[in-house]
Amino acid sequence: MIRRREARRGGLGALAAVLLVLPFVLPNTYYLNVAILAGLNAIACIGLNLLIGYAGQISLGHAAFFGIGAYVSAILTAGQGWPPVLALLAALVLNGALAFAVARPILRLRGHYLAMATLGLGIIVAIVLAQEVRLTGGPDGMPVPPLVLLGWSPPGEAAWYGIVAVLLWIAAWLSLNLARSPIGRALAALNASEIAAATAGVDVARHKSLVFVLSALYASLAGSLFAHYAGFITPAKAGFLQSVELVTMVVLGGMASTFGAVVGAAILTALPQIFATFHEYETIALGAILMGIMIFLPRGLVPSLARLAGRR
Amino acid sequence: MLETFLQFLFSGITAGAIYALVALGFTLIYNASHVINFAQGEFVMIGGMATVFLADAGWPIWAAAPLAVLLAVAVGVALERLAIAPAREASTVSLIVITIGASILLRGLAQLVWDRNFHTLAPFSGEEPIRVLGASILPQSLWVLGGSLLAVLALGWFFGRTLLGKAVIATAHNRLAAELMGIETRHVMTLCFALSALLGALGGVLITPITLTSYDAGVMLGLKGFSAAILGGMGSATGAVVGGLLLGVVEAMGAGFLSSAYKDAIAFVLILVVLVAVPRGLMGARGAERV
Amino acid sequence: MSLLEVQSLSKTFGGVAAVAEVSFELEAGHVHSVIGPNGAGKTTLFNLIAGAVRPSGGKVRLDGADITGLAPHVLAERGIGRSFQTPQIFAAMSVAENVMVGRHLRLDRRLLPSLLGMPAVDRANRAARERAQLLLDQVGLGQEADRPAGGLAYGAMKRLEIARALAGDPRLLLLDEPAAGLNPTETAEITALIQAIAAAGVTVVLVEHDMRLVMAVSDHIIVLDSGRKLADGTAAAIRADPAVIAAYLGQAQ
Amino acid sequence: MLGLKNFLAASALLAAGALAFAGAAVAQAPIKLGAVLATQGGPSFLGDPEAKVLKLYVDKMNAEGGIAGRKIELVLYETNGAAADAATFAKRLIAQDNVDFIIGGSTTGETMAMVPEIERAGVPFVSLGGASVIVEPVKKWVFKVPQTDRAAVEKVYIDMKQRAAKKVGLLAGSGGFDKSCTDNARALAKTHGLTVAADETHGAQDTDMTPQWTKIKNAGVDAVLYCGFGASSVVVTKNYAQLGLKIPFYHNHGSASTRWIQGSGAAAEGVRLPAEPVLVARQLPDRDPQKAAGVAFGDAYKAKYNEEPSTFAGYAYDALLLMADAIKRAGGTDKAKVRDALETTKGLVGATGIFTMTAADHSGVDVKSFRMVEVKNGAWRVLY
Amino acid sequence: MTAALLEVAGLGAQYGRVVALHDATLAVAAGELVALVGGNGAGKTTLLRTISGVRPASAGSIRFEGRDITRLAPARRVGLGIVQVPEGRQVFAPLSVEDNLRLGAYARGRERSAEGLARAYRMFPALRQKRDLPAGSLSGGQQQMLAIARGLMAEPRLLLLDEPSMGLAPLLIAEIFAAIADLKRAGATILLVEQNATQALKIADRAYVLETGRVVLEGSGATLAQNERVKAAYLGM
Repeated sequence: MIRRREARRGGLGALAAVLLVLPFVLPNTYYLNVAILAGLNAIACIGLNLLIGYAGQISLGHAAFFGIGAYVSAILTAGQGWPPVLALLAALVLNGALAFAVARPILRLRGHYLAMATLGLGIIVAIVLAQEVRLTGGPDGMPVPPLVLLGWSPPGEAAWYGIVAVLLWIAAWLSLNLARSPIGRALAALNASEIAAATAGVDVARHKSLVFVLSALYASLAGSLFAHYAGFITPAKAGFLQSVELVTMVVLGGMASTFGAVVGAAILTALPQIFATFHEYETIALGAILMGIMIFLPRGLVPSLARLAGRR
Repeated sequence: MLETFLQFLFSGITAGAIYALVALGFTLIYNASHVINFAQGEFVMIGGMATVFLADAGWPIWAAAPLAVLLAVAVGVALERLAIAPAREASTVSLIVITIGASILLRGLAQLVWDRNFHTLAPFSGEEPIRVLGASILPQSLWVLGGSLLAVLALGWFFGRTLLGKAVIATAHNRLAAELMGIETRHVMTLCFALSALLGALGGVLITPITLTSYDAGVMLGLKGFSAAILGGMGSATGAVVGGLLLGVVEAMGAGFLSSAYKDAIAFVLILVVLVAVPRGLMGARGAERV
Repeated sequence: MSLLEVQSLSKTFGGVAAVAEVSFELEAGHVHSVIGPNGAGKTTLFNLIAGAVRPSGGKVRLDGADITGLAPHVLAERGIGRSFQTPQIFAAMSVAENVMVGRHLRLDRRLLPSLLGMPAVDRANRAARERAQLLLDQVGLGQEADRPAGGLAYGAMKRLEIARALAGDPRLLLLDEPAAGLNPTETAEITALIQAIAAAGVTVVLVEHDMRLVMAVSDHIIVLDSGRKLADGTAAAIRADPAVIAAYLGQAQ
Repeated sequence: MLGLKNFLAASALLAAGALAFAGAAVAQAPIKLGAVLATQGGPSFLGDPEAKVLKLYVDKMNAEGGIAGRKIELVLYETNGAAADAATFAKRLIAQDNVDFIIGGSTTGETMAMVPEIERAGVPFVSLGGASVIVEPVKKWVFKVPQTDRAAVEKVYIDMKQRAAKKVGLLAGSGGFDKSCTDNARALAKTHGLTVAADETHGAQDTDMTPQWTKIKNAGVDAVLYCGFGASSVVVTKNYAQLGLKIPFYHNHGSASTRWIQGSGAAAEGVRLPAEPVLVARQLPDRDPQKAAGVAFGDAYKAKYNEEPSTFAGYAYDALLLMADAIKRAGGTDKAKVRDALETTKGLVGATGIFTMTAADHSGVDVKSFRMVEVKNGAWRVLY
Repeated sequence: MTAALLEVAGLGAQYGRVVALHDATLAVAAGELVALVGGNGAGKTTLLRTISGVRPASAGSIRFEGRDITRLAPARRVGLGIVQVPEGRQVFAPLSVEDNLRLGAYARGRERSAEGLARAYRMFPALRQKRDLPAGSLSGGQQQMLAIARGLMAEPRLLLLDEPSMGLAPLLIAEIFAAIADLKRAGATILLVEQNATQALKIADRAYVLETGRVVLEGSGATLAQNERVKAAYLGM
């Protein structure tokens, strides 16, 4: 236990170091922009990893929470003139309530049936966002006013990077804390055997709901921030492909690993940028890399590489 | 009123038969390996696109279609041998990501080898719609329906009557015991991917005259096929067909009587309601599933 | 008064009665055994009592309070712990963490302190870890505490399950075939362990085929056959019961 | 979870990634043209021909000595229509590639996502997106080629009125292009004396639209406008024929491609749509100033790619023309000067129309540049 | 002990980096019933699986009728007549009893299957009554009968039985051992792995004791049953 906490501190310290050094290494605002997007995805993925990695409950509709976060922020600030922070909180409340409401019936399902149910939920949300043109601007999207914090608005990429980096670090810290608390242990237990966890006194339904809501909140936060940062959002951000991408980030980085979620998000955000100049080979390369990593490192990048490093 | 209802029904059955064909492919692979193959839609795409391009190159349809199906089967076998078999110990989610990667890869290859346009194929028996009580249905829809029916019967015969079919079920249920019976489980898996690709590609050939095809036609078909398979209950061939037809009919009725803008949402709400009521789909096995 | 009271408990699966109208009472502080041929409904009976399966009919009372159909975690809170026929351990966790999960109910489970990693959580973890070590020492796994549980031998997993169940401070402990797959030496260890647990005041119920173990530890034996109660009594009475011999024990005994 | 070790692994990966895309940076070139086009996914029917035209004509212009003696270097990024990706690529073009001019955003969504960055950085920008929001209100650096989709709807409504229609039915896909078209159709109906009696939608890649048609038919409409594109536009047409409908049927310019006619076969006969002149260049009267350029463009495209150019191919061609014209008149690539030159474009004959921009109008073409065409014997016939 | 049917020499096997079997050497002659006893994790099941070929051997050799089969695919070994009835029954629950049996004859072909079925039903009449029911609906004892009958369908020349009495009621254990004794009398060659060492040694011609992946003792069943070490460790005396 003691050895483990030090490792966690070391990991958080290293994350802080990388986040601090990164802006000085990146040559221009475009790279900062990619780093910001990766950071926002990483926040959503840390939340999703709580659900998929720790609790073992798959969600193929998680982009819906990201999308709702983005749109609630957009609609309340652009349409209703709410202060962005208040809108962001409102999005959290709404997403939390929605996740709480659907969690119990849906999380009774297992495996592929759960995947289907979450996928359906995500698609329904995406359809509503695309169809309610008057509210959301429809498939072409809607503009979002800039973020304002106590009268201050982040003026550019550097300021945004700072905000995202701090929130990302906090998100990772919270996730690591939770993982080693009795709640985290209970999640891992119900992941391994629901009946054994229940027999040991774990309220399985409650814990699943809890982690589902929590992961929705992470996605909501990332979505709201994304909306303000990008200044423009479309329903595609809530869509099925986006959900699949989030899951892929978590799995690629390594399940049940908070740092894995961060790495997965960073890689899958950067890969399309790396391949953007290969044009018609871009999708081929992306598909091949996904397959290759999962075939040769089935536990995901970070756990597999850590294991290799540990063997030396 | 009857005419309108019938027209909705025909529309639903046309779409439903297509979903059912794709769902059957999911079922087949799931039964052998408990893998959900998210590249299933790509088999349909390959079947359609390869036929189109062979036909454009001057091949007669009766030669182009089997060749296209053969190509899809080769892809299916390659997918199993190169990606699924080496990752046998991987978790369900990892396997999902592998098949998603495969579908991205295949789409990328398709747009490189072929193109990014949509393509059509001449219907097998003309375009003159068949009229029934004022409603109309295309002859090609009957081909699709017939194809689904034939596929179900063939699968029913294969799993119910042949020793090889039983060997597939045995492998899916208990790989170790199957191996100890002298069943070559590796070949069984490959066979199932081949059959599934065959089924998908056959579907692709049959539906292209109705739906057209393009390099990314597999995405939506795969999604709908997966939904149909889950709705019917994963692993049941009858369930796949019932799920497919039900999904198609609900979409058509939803579009016709409620709102065409929300018809997909209506269909997914139905799936959610069904799953909450019957957590393993309409005809799913009641046994325990390890995931 | 008896600790557990089972009244015409029944469970049918798809029309087939797995447990039919079974009634009995368990006296507190005693060791009870449920025996019977395979498929007699012993495990289903356990699942009904521990809440893993909802009964089709009948009542279960714990200390006079109706607990029929309550969820397993609620029953755990009321003091029912159990082990499983095939060990259901948390393979990816360490042996000690498995036992700490068993302590879940007695720990600080509030979300906010957990998220913030407050000292209270650390304290709870430390206390749970110490308690786990104690229990592991008791079941003979003290040396294995930091190993991954998935790497344990079968017999050790069985003992780990017992330690995990004990971590919840149960009043009633249900053990499903604790000696299955164990060799005689290990069986002897388990026998002693069960006796020690009972001596500490925990009421124990076991399903077991190993008659040597059953006869050695049981104050009271219930015999099931085809879902029904065939007999019910002391070890000596059961051993001599002709119906039990014919249906289950055979002449060899 | 072995925190530190995990993290070291993670950092190594990140560093490797950063290096890899730093290496992909492009060397300096005379005139740097940036483009973001949706060549993948649903809107690839827009971006694919647009990308083909850019590649074809940048090579062509370079072979002919470039613009004012300077070669053009094309930096093209491809999207699947995702707005977020387009925004990132806009940043990349500006901050990383230091481009002089940007063409793109095949869709309205992409364009709008790129706009904030382009306005902030100040780069002359010509969009290929259709919706009027792109240039209304006018944004300093943002121009666009296509007639607004409102103009297309107006063209259709004028024709419907001539055929004495009163009740109109709408059928549309669910993408941005389709939605924007139907929104305009709803908004404009009243001013053209029409009422919308049926308003139906189909999903992307739907396989059968007969329920929607049945509802439209039951609504007793006099004419139908379809807003959509791609494979769906063929299925919709075939379903129309399947049900034996005789209602005057209009597509929008999303269907203005020979691929659509070929796909629809006999079902397309009699369908009308508003099209850019380039589509029917050969049928234009010789005195039409757009004829010569249109024919030459069509021939060049066909020679290279072995297919007829669609309406959307013409957009990219016009965007290049606008750029070349502005750079020539600005006497270089000074961004502010090029922008001012763009705003003073006058009488530039393109494939889409004849462009005349002003400070109040960053679109430069209007409804008059559309031609109403009808499918006759499997080919376009210009009505007027 | 001449002309051994099965000769295992210096066999090793490992799971990942955990060595489960060291240098195991044993032999089974035609018509012999050889028991393999040992504690949990001693490597008994691993040994059987390596002989069947479903686990790879990391060292040593396996010879069957003098022929080296160490690298042969499992299906080919079944074809040679090496048939294993796995631990924990492992019947194909969703398939009918008769389909289970027919799959037992998978390597033998259709025509041999019919007479095999008749023989199986003669031996275990209870199975005939339940021939059309899913195997999963059988009781534990009946499933064990089915597992053995399914193994016999392959016409084994060497039958590997892994823990046939595990988890069975005392009455059924007696029945199972009686059935094994019957098989031996009928001339079958059997390698039996059993937790229940008392019973196993009673019916075995010879036996090996396996500890932590090594063969530590070898002898006739009766001799080993008298061995003090065996008595203490495996017979509970």
